[in-house]
Parts: sequence; structure tokens; C-alpha cells
Amino acid sequence: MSASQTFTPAALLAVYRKARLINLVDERFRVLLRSGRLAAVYYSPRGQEILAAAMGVHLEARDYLVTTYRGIHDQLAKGIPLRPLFAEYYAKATGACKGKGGPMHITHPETGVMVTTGVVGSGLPIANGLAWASQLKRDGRVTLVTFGDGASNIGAFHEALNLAALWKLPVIFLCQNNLYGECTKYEKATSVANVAERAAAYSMAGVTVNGNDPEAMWLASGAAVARARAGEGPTLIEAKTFRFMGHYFGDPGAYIPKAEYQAALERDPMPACRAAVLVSGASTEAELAAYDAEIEARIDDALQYAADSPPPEAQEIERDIYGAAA
Amino acid sequence: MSASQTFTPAALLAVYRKARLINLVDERFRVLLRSGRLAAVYYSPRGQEILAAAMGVHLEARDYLVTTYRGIHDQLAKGIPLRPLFAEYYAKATGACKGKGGPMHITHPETGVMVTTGVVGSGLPIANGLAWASQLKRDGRVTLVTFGDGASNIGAFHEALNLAALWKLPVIFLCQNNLYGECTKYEKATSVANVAERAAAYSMAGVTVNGNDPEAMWLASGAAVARARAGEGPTLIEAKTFRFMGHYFGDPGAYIPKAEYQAALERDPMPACRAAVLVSGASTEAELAAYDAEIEARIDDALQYAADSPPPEAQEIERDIYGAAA
Amino acid sequence: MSAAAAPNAEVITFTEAYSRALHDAMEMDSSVIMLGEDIADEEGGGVFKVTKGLSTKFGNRVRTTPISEQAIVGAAVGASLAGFRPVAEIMLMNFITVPMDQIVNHAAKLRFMSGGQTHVPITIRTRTGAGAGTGGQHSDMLEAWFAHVAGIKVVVPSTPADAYGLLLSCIFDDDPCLFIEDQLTRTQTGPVPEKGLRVPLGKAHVARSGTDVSVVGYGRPIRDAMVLADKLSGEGISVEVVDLRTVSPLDAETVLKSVAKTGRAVVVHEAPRSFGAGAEIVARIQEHLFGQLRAPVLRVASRDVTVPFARVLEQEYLYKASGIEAAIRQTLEWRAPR
Amino acid sequence: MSAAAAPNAEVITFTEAYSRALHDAMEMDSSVIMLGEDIADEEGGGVFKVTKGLSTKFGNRVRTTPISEQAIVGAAVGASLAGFRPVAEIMLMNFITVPMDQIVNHAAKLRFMSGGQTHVPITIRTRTGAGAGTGGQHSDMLEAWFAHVAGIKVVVPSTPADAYGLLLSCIFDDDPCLFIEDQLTRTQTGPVPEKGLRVPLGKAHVARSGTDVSVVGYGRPIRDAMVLADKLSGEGISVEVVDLRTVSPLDAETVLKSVAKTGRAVVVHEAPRSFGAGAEIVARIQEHLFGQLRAPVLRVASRDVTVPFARVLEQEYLYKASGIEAAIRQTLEWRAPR
Ligand SMILES: Cc1ncc(C[n+]2csc(CCOP(=O)(O)OP(=O)(O)O)c2C)c(N)n1
Ligand SMILES: Cc1ncc(C[n+]2csc(CCOP(=O)(O)OP(=O)(O)O)c2C)c(N)n1
Ligand SMILES: [Mg+2]
Ligand SMILES: [Mg+2]
Repeated sequence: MSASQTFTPAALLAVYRKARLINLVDERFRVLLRSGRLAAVYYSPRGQEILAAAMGVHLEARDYLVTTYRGIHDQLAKGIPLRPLFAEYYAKATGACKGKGGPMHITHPETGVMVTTGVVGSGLPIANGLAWASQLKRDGRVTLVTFGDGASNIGAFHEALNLAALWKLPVIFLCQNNLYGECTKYEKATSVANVAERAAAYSMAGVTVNGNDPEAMWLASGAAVARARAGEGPTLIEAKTFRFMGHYFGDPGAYIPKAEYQAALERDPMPACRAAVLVSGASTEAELAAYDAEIEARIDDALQYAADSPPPEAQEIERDIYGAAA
Repeated sequence: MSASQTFTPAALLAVYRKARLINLVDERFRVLLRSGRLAAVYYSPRGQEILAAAMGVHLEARDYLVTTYRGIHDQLAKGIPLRPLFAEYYAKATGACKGKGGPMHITHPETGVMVTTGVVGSGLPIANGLAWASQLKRDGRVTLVTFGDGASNIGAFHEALNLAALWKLPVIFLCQNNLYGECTKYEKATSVANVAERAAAYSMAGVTVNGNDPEAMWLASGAAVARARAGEGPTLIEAKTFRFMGHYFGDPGAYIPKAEYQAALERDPMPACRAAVLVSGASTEAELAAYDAEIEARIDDALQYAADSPPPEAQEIERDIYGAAA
Repeated sequence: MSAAAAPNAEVITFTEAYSRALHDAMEMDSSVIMLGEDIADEEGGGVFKVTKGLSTKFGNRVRTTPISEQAIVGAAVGASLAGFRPVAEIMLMNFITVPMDQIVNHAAKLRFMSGGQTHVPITIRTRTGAGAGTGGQHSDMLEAWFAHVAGIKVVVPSTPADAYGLLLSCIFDDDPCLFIEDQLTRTQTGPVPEKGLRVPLGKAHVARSGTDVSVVGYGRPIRDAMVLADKLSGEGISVEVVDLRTVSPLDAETVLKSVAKTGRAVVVHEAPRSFGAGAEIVARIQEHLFGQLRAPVLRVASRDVTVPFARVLEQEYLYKASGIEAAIRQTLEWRAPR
Repeated sequence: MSAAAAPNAEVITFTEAYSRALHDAMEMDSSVIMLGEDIADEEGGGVFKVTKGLSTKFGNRVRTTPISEQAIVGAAVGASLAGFRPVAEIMLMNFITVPMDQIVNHAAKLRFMSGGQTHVPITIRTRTGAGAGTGGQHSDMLEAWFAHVAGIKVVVPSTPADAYGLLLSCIFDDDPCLFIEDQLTRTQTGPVPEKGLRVPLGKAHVARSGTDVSVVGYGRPIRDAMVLADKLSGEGISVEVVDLRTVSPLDAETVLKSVAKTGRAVVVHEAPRSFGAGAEIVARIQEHLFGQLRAPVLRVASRDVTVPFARVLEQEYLYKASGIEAAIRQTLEWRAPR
């Protein structure tokens, strides 16, 4: 990381704006799901907006992202446009994946969204490959792969981190530790106090940060991106956070102790970040309100686009199984 | 580990005797292979005798062992009798596995040899299950699983160590770090200086020892067995060692630098251990020679037994696919 | 949508049948233990609630695991070698790609490779099935892979009562069993099974007798076939339905007996057609009954593509009851082309 | 033991053919990269020496990896998404159980799930085959699993020239390909392939024309069939040999054309019989040619057991050339039982 990275009010605002986009899109999706106007499995990122945004502001469009079913915040932070995103959730022909992949497999190479996987831990080895490609081409791209705390216990995590460290790949492993994997508490599944401590097992740079703290997350992300960009190898970032909406949309979250939930809610990062932006002077209430309105308008547009789009034709099932023979 | 564990001359002798058994059996096998009187894939444990023996003296017959293709030292240290062992190498009906498993799958439950696997890393999750059974039954057994340095980079290693630590299983993970996985040097495959450092990633007890030093290995093994027996959880022991005969019988080992090989040979643990036994006064030259003769006689007997035994009948192929319906 | 139960008979759902089997097995035999992700009550008793209540009643015999499928199956294998009858849950069948080594190279082979000294009485429960809009990585039927591996048994129930009785049999069987639960029909109902009654493994079941054509398969499409058989009987078409129950080892005898009688067969499964389990059934029928068949053995299965997300495409992907009906008619009307 | 080459013709071994294909592909196209255990020259150029010399010539385009099959296939998938054509080596096919998730849920599906935005032009080379006394965990032919998965191609060569040309085609194909090398015949020889000449994927090859019976299969048993065809021609039996080359997607057209002509078929593969790839071939033939067949389609394959260690049992396990001959005669002599 270059020593000159300081978290200015402008940086804070940039983080907030990305986070707020995520926040509003997520809210809209939940409204649509509750009202039955959207029927899809949905894994809300509510509570995890800041960490994705703070990482996202350091990345360029050409950088690569590999994410998971709970990945809409990562995808939005990476810059995916709303129209193909919404249309994919609505299983439309105009969706990013023509409706064939769906929410769990969002792909959008133009903005670097290379893989969204529904299999826990599987993204990490693939991210290595993208990073290996960059290393071979010396194209200076960085690959970000995100996953949950639960994923840190699966074999693919181990194999991927070992290889990335050995080969000094330009990849960032971002563990979003929201304290639960489905219904299972972190401590019941993970034998180490902090996932980032596992970095030492690979002689890899590792850091645990409060993922809900814009400054801490921005600094850690900036350092990791700079390290990767400079060819100095991978980083494991563990961003501690909390998911407010259970595992999937509709999950009552009965396994989360009430007190724990309440305490987390009181530390909800979105209002805190908004307040910090105002305090910092980077933006006014009016400007933030205008930004919200602008986002809502973009969401309305994307929704309308999705609604107006046709479903895929039945023949679409025959396409994209194999390419043309080489 | 009980504080009273001190490495007496008697303990040294016990280690030596087990190691020498391994050593002589291995030598005989290599003679047989060289002369063409045995045709089987063979992974010599030459150089790794001490660590297996020093662990073996702490184990009871009822304890469980899970080992690998390079496992004959572990099996002998565990107490497997020679006749069924040799007969299995010779693919005879009287072999431990009736000739159906072969050297890579030696099994002998009476002496606790539960699984021998040919798939790198696969033994570790199975060992957890044996240890879980002991924990549930409170039967006080300890499960030992052995594997190589190369195996520490495969996903199953990670999943197994995490689960063992979480569940505090009475299992010992013995990594026999012979500095190579097939033809690949440790450093080229493993991102950490010592495999045992990975124990910290699971809040597990971990120790790196010179596996060729009888005392160090005996102490580390004793501590791990005591910890497991007391219900205090698993241990990762990394025993540094060297394999003198390449990966498999016939491997010229061209990838090993000459100087490295020479240096290792000069530290060959077998002559060193023999010398130490004599110095300790635990045994005399004559006694050791007599022991050798006794072992050679047992080997002759086992070989004769194998030679005299019939091959499996062709119909044996129909048996042991499924059991009787329950 | 119950296939068989009369409106007022006591019925249970598939989910309830699975739960009861697990409960009753644990109650009957203290060597039955269980592990899997989220399965204990602290975690809500499993994502699909099948194991709900078990950890409260049976304590540490039921353990929630990390997300570590290799560790899950490996631990089951190991504990089984030490005398337990572990039931491991792999949440969805696509994730069974992760512990394949443990299942195929170890669970299925240890009995043989040890010359019968050890064996692996584990049950792997998993769940899958297309039709719920879960897309390419959460819907696959992969039973054909395991059917191709000697040493493991593959079981797919088509009624709640069978689900109960087959799951009990799997748990008390001395070999590894893969038990596949259908995600789509989990809330469908059927007659209540008798407590403790095991349905034998390796035996196909003539679910309905008929004389004109045999429908042979397992799982969800058998439910469709039963409905169709009712319907077609109104037209005077007599359909025999052979529910394999155990896909492998295959009970060829029962299948061949049925097809020898009817002279016509339609083989059905949900998995994609090509290189699916149905191909084996077809191959066996024609090997043994060539010359006695009055029509080619037809297959009805899903398409050879990744399961798509969009409903319209997912429906294109899935086998259809109407396809089974069409195949039945086609075999009945078959005339040699000239 | 060369199947085809005249004694003095220039011949190469399978191993050499693999090596040449890898070398030529790397030379032709800088996007071809390689990874796997022990494959670089510092490690001796691979346990089977297939990659010998490549890292010396092509530098860091050839990388030795840790023993981490998930990481190996994952890295190949990722690099392919960024424009490379990675060739990953999985040392032996039994270890392909480890990266199944990467292969099946990712490599095979990403093109479809992304709606064609991405694709995965990787080649996975692996090696296997019984007969060398390596036992239950080092000998399995598992091609049927992958044939059942849409999106991946499965290729098994039966001559060195095909090995060369098919491997080149796999590397330059835009989809994931699984290329299976036979351990037992690796030193057998055949005519030298023309440099750069690709053998097309998805096309079966009539390796020998005949009129009485079609032998359909791939890999090692095709070599047996060619020898047998020679032998039987002396008796006036004309055997057509159809070498699939690509197991999946299956070139049914070529197979059906052959069997339509001969009216008889014997399907052969090394893998165990039940639920093997042969079942699909049988199913297709009888679906399309029912009524034109003069005998049931027979299968010759290995037995449904774990591969045993003892040679005597391993030979019991393996399909036999004599079994192919017997099956050919059986189809020729077939009379309807009464
Ligand atoms: C290999 C695999 N096992 C199990 C699952 C089922 N599953 C989906 S999400 C999930 C929990 C993941 O937890 P975590 O990694 O913490 O991510 P989070 O959902 O909290 O973001 C599980 C077990 C899966 N998708 N893949
Ligand atoms: C999953 C898997 N991958 C690859 C192999 C091939 N293989 C057999 S032994 C071996 C090297 C293992 O090295 P290490 O773990 O250090 O054990 P050692 O042989 O040195 O005792 C490899 C790669 C295998 N058996 N299993
Ligand atoms: Mg989580
Ligand atoms: Mg080693």
C-alpha cells in the first residue's frame, strides 16, 4: 500500500454512494419479494454494504470479481449496470445471462463480474486462475474473490490460499464474516478466533477489520489492491460484519439470539456512514437526498426494463451448451 | 503429556527395535523387488523408520491407525503381523485383504490398521470419524493418521483439522515431512516454512520435530497420545525426515540435488539410533545382532508363508462387494 | 397433489417421512448417529427441517458440522468402521461433487479392498430436483454416477411410505447407501407408513399391475406414471408401473418379468437422458428380451443441458408427464418403419 | 503390440503422441498454458514424462502445482475465462473425484449459466486403466460420469495418431474437454501423426469397414477389436469397427449408420458394465433401429466390482478380447429363443 492513502471526506462519500446504491437496490428487491412481484431465491446483503463499497472504490472496471449467491453488493460495487442485473433476477431474455443463470450466477464480463457461484468456496480456486492470467499477461489487473466465514472451512479455501501465496498471485481473498453460515454460528464451525489468522498458514498477508467501518475497510482494501497491483502477492482480508435479513429472503433467523441481533442493529453501518458523510462535510442532506432520488429513478428504470423484456424463447435451451467447434 | 515422560534407555531400545523391524522388512522387500521375485508398486519408508517407531511405542493395539501407500513403517510400528502383510504384497488368498486390496490398501483391524489409502489426504477425514466414534463411546482409544508434507496442501487436510479441533477429537495428525511429494520439493508446493505452523489456523496444538531423532519424536508422540487419551483434543505433529529411496521403488530420484541427498545420508537415522542404543547401555552388539537374526527369521517365515499360499480363487471377485442385506 | 392417499386417510408428507425414519432409527439403535450442516436444533434442525427435534432428544449423537463435505463424509466413513451407523447429510446433491473421493474411492470400496475385514454402513442423505427455480448448481440428479460404482447402493423413493421404509433400510444396511430426496415433492403426501417397517433394498416394486406396457423408473416420474395409469385405464390402456426404489444394484429380474409380460417399456427418470440410469435399464431389457419386445424401449427424461433458471426454460429442461404419456402411446402404436 | 503400423514404418508411442501434441499446441499458440503435479522439468517433467521438456522450452507457461486438484482445475477454469487455453493434468483418474465440483458445477456449466458470455476452453488430461496391478484406487475408468454432464466433452483415443490429433483438438476447442490416457497401452505404438493435424471432436470414426457386425466403442478395446477383425476376416466374418473417439457428445449418426448396415452390434468399453457409457450406445441403437436389428446389441465391459489387486482377479475384472470375440459370434448366431 502506498503510504499516501488517506481516507479523505471525498473517499468516504465515494464509499457511501456505492453502499447506498446497494442499500436501495436491496431494499427494493425485498419490497418486490414481499409483495410477490418477484419470485426468486434471494440472499440479502443488508448490513454488508460498506465493506463491498469500500473495496469497490479501489477497483477498476477491468479488474475481476468472483462472488457468491450473496453477491449483489459485490456486483453493484464492481459497477454492474442495473438493467441486465434486474432483468436476470426477472429471468428475462435481456438479463445479464439471458435468464439462464439467474441470481446465483450473475455474470457481466464488461464490468469484470466474471463468476457468481452457488457452491460454497468454489470461487477461490477460480479467482486464482484469473489472477494467474493477469500475472502471465502482466496486465496489472487485480482479482477480488469474496466469500463468507463459513466458506473458510472448506477444502477449496485451503488449496486456493496455498497456491495464491506460492505463486504470488494478484488476488484478494475477501472473507465477509457475518458471523453465521446459514444457521450455524461462526464459533461452532470455525476453529480459530479470526479467519484472517489463517493467512499465516500460507505466509500470506492477512488482516481482520471491522467491515462496517468505512475507513478501516477502505484502508485495508486499498492496501490489498496496491499489494496485488504491485505484484507483491495476495491478501486475506476478513471483514467482520452482520447480515440483518437471515440467510435467504424469508429466513426468520430464529437461531440468532435477540440480544445479538439488537446490538448489531444498533450498529447498523448504513445510518452511521450517512451521518459520517454529513459530519465530514463531503455532502449535504440535500445532496444525499438527490442521490437517493437518482438511484431510485435508475432502479425504476431497470425494473421497467425488466418488466418490459420478454422471457427467453424456449429454443434458448439449445444454445450455449457447447460453442462452435474450434 | 504427563510430566513424567522421560526418554529412558529402555524407551530408546523399544524405539530402535520397532525401527529395525521396519528397516529389515523394507530392505528385504527391496531385495525381492530388485531381483524380480516380487512385482508390486512399492513406496519405501527407508529413512522414516524412527518417527513411525517412536510413535508406535506409545500406541496400544486397540488404537486406530490410518495410513497411506507409504505406510508399511506405520503398519509395522502399529504391530501388524508379518504373514498377512507379506501375503498381501504377494497377492495371496492368505493376505490381510485376501489379495484384493494390495500394498496400497493394507487393512488389519485386529492390530488397529483400519485404512490404508492411495489417495493423498483422504485418510485425515476418516481418522476423524474413528476418533469421533471413540469420543462417543468414551473407549479411550487414540486414532493416529499419517500423511506426507505434500498432503498438507490438499483440501481434505484443512477440513479434517478444522473439524478435529472444533470437536476436540482424540486424533493425532502425523505429517511425515520427507521434503518431497513425488518429485516436487517441499518449498515449491507448500507456502509455509513448517507444516506444523498450520496448526495455529485451527487453534490446535502443533509441533515440528526432527522425526529422525528418537528422543524428540518419542517425546512429541507421547505428548500427543497423552493429550488425545485425556480428551484434550488433537495434535498436529510435523516430523521432519527424508526418504532415501525416491518416491516409489525404481524412482531414480534425479530431482534430488546430490549434495542434499549426501547430507541426508550422512544423517541416516538408523545407524545413528543403533549407535545411541549401544551408548545408552540398553543393549549390546550381540543382543542387537540376535534381534536382527530373530527378525530375519520372522521375515523368512512370512515370505515362505506367502510363497506357499495360494492366489485368491477367481470367484473371490464376487465376494465383498456388498454384505448380506441387513 | 398426493398421488395415492384417499382424501380422509391419514397421510404424511415426504419431509415428515424422512424425519420419522431418522427418529425411529435413532430410537431403535444407539449406533445410529448423524452429522451435517445446520442439522442440530440450535441451528433450527436443518435447512429443510428434516432433522428437527433429533438433537434435542438424542444429544450429541446429532452434530452440526462446518461447511466441509469431505470432512462430513470422511467422519461418517471412519465412525462406521468403528461400529456406528452414521447418517450424513449433504444438503444438496450438487455439493456431493465435493466429497466424491470419500464416497467413491473409500466408502464404496473399503469392504472389497479390505477383503471383507471392514465395511462402511453409512447413509448419505441428499436432496435435489429441478422445478423450483434454483438453477444450474442446485437441481442436478446425479444418481447415475453412483449407480456406476460398485459397493454403494442408490435409493430414490417415490412415496412417503417408501421414503420411510427405504431410509430405515439404508440406515440398517451394512453397506454405504445414497438416499436421494426430491426437493419439489417434499410437501406432497401419501399414506402413513407402519412404524419400523423396512422396505427392502435392491427390490423393485410393481406399484401398479398392467398388461399393455411397463413404465419403469424411480422417484418423481413414478408419481406421474401412477396418475397417468389411472387416466389411461379409462381408455382401456393397461399400464404396469415398476418402481425400482433402488436404482443400484438394479433389480433386473422384476423389470424383465414385467416387460416380458407387457412386451413394451417406457423408462423414466428426471435426470438428463444421455448416459443416465435409464440407459442401463434399456440395455438390460433389450439384451434379455430381444425378440419378445413389440416396440423399442423408449426413454423419457430431462434434456441434456444445465438446469436453467428461467421457469420457461426449466420446464423445457424437465421431463414431462405428457412426455411419458406420449411415449406410452408411441410404444403401443409402434409399427416397423419401412 | 502395435495395432496398425507395418514393422518398418515410422511409429511413435502414445506417450510420445501426447507429448508432441502438448508441445506443438504450445508452440502454435501462446495462450496454451499448463499446470499439474510434477509436470515441470525441475520435477522431471511429469511422473509419466509426458510434459518433459516443455517447461524448459516454454518457461512459466508450464507450472508444477501443489497436490491440490481443486486448485488445479479451478486455476485452469479462471485462466480460461481470461483468454488462456489451460491444459490441466490430473495425474490419475481416481483423483478426479477431488475436483468434481470445479469440473461439473463450473467448467461444464459456466457457458450456459452465463448465457454465453463466458466459456471455459480448458483441457483436463488424465490417465487410468486397469491391468497394471495398481488396485482399487488407481485404475478406474469414470468417463460415463462426465458423459452424463452437458457442456463438457469426453475424449478417449485408441491410436497414437488419434491421441495426437484429438488432444490438439481438445486444446483448441472452446469448451472443456476431458482427455483420458490409457495407462496400460502407453508404450504401444502406431503410425506417426502429421504435425498440426487435428482429429475432429464429436465425430466417430469407422476404423474398419465391415458388413456383418459393428463393434462400437472407444479406447483400449478398439485396439482389440481391430486385431479380432483381422482374425475373423479369415473366417469370412466381416467386422466393422466404429471408434467413437469422442464419447460425449456422442456421434450417434455414425454409429446408427453402421449398425443400420450390419444389423448387429457389440458395444465395448473397459469401464464396468452397469450404468457405463455403453448402455447409452445400446439404448440409442435400439431406439432408432428396433426392427432392423438381427440380434440384441451386446455389451462387453469389465465387471461391476472394485478393481482388485491380485493379477488373477484383475484379469477376472477386466473385459477380455475373447469376450468381444464371443459376443460377435453370439450376435451372428443369434436365434430367437422360444
Ligand atoms: C459446498 C456447499 N455446501 C453447502 C452449501 C449450502 N450453503 C449455501 S450458503 C451456505 C452458508 C455459507 O455461509 P458463509 O460462507 O458464511 O456465507 P454467507 O451466506 O454467510 O454469506 C451453505 C451451507 C453450498 N452452497 N455449497
Ligand atoms: C489426490 C491425489 N493426488 C495425487 C496423487 C498422486 N500422488 C501419489 S503420492 C503423491 C505425493 C505425496 O507426497 P507426500 O504427501 O509428501 O507423501 P510422501 O509420498 O512423500 O510420503 C502424489 C502426488 C494421489 N495419490 N492422490
Ligand atoms: Mg456467513
Ligand atoms: Mg513427502
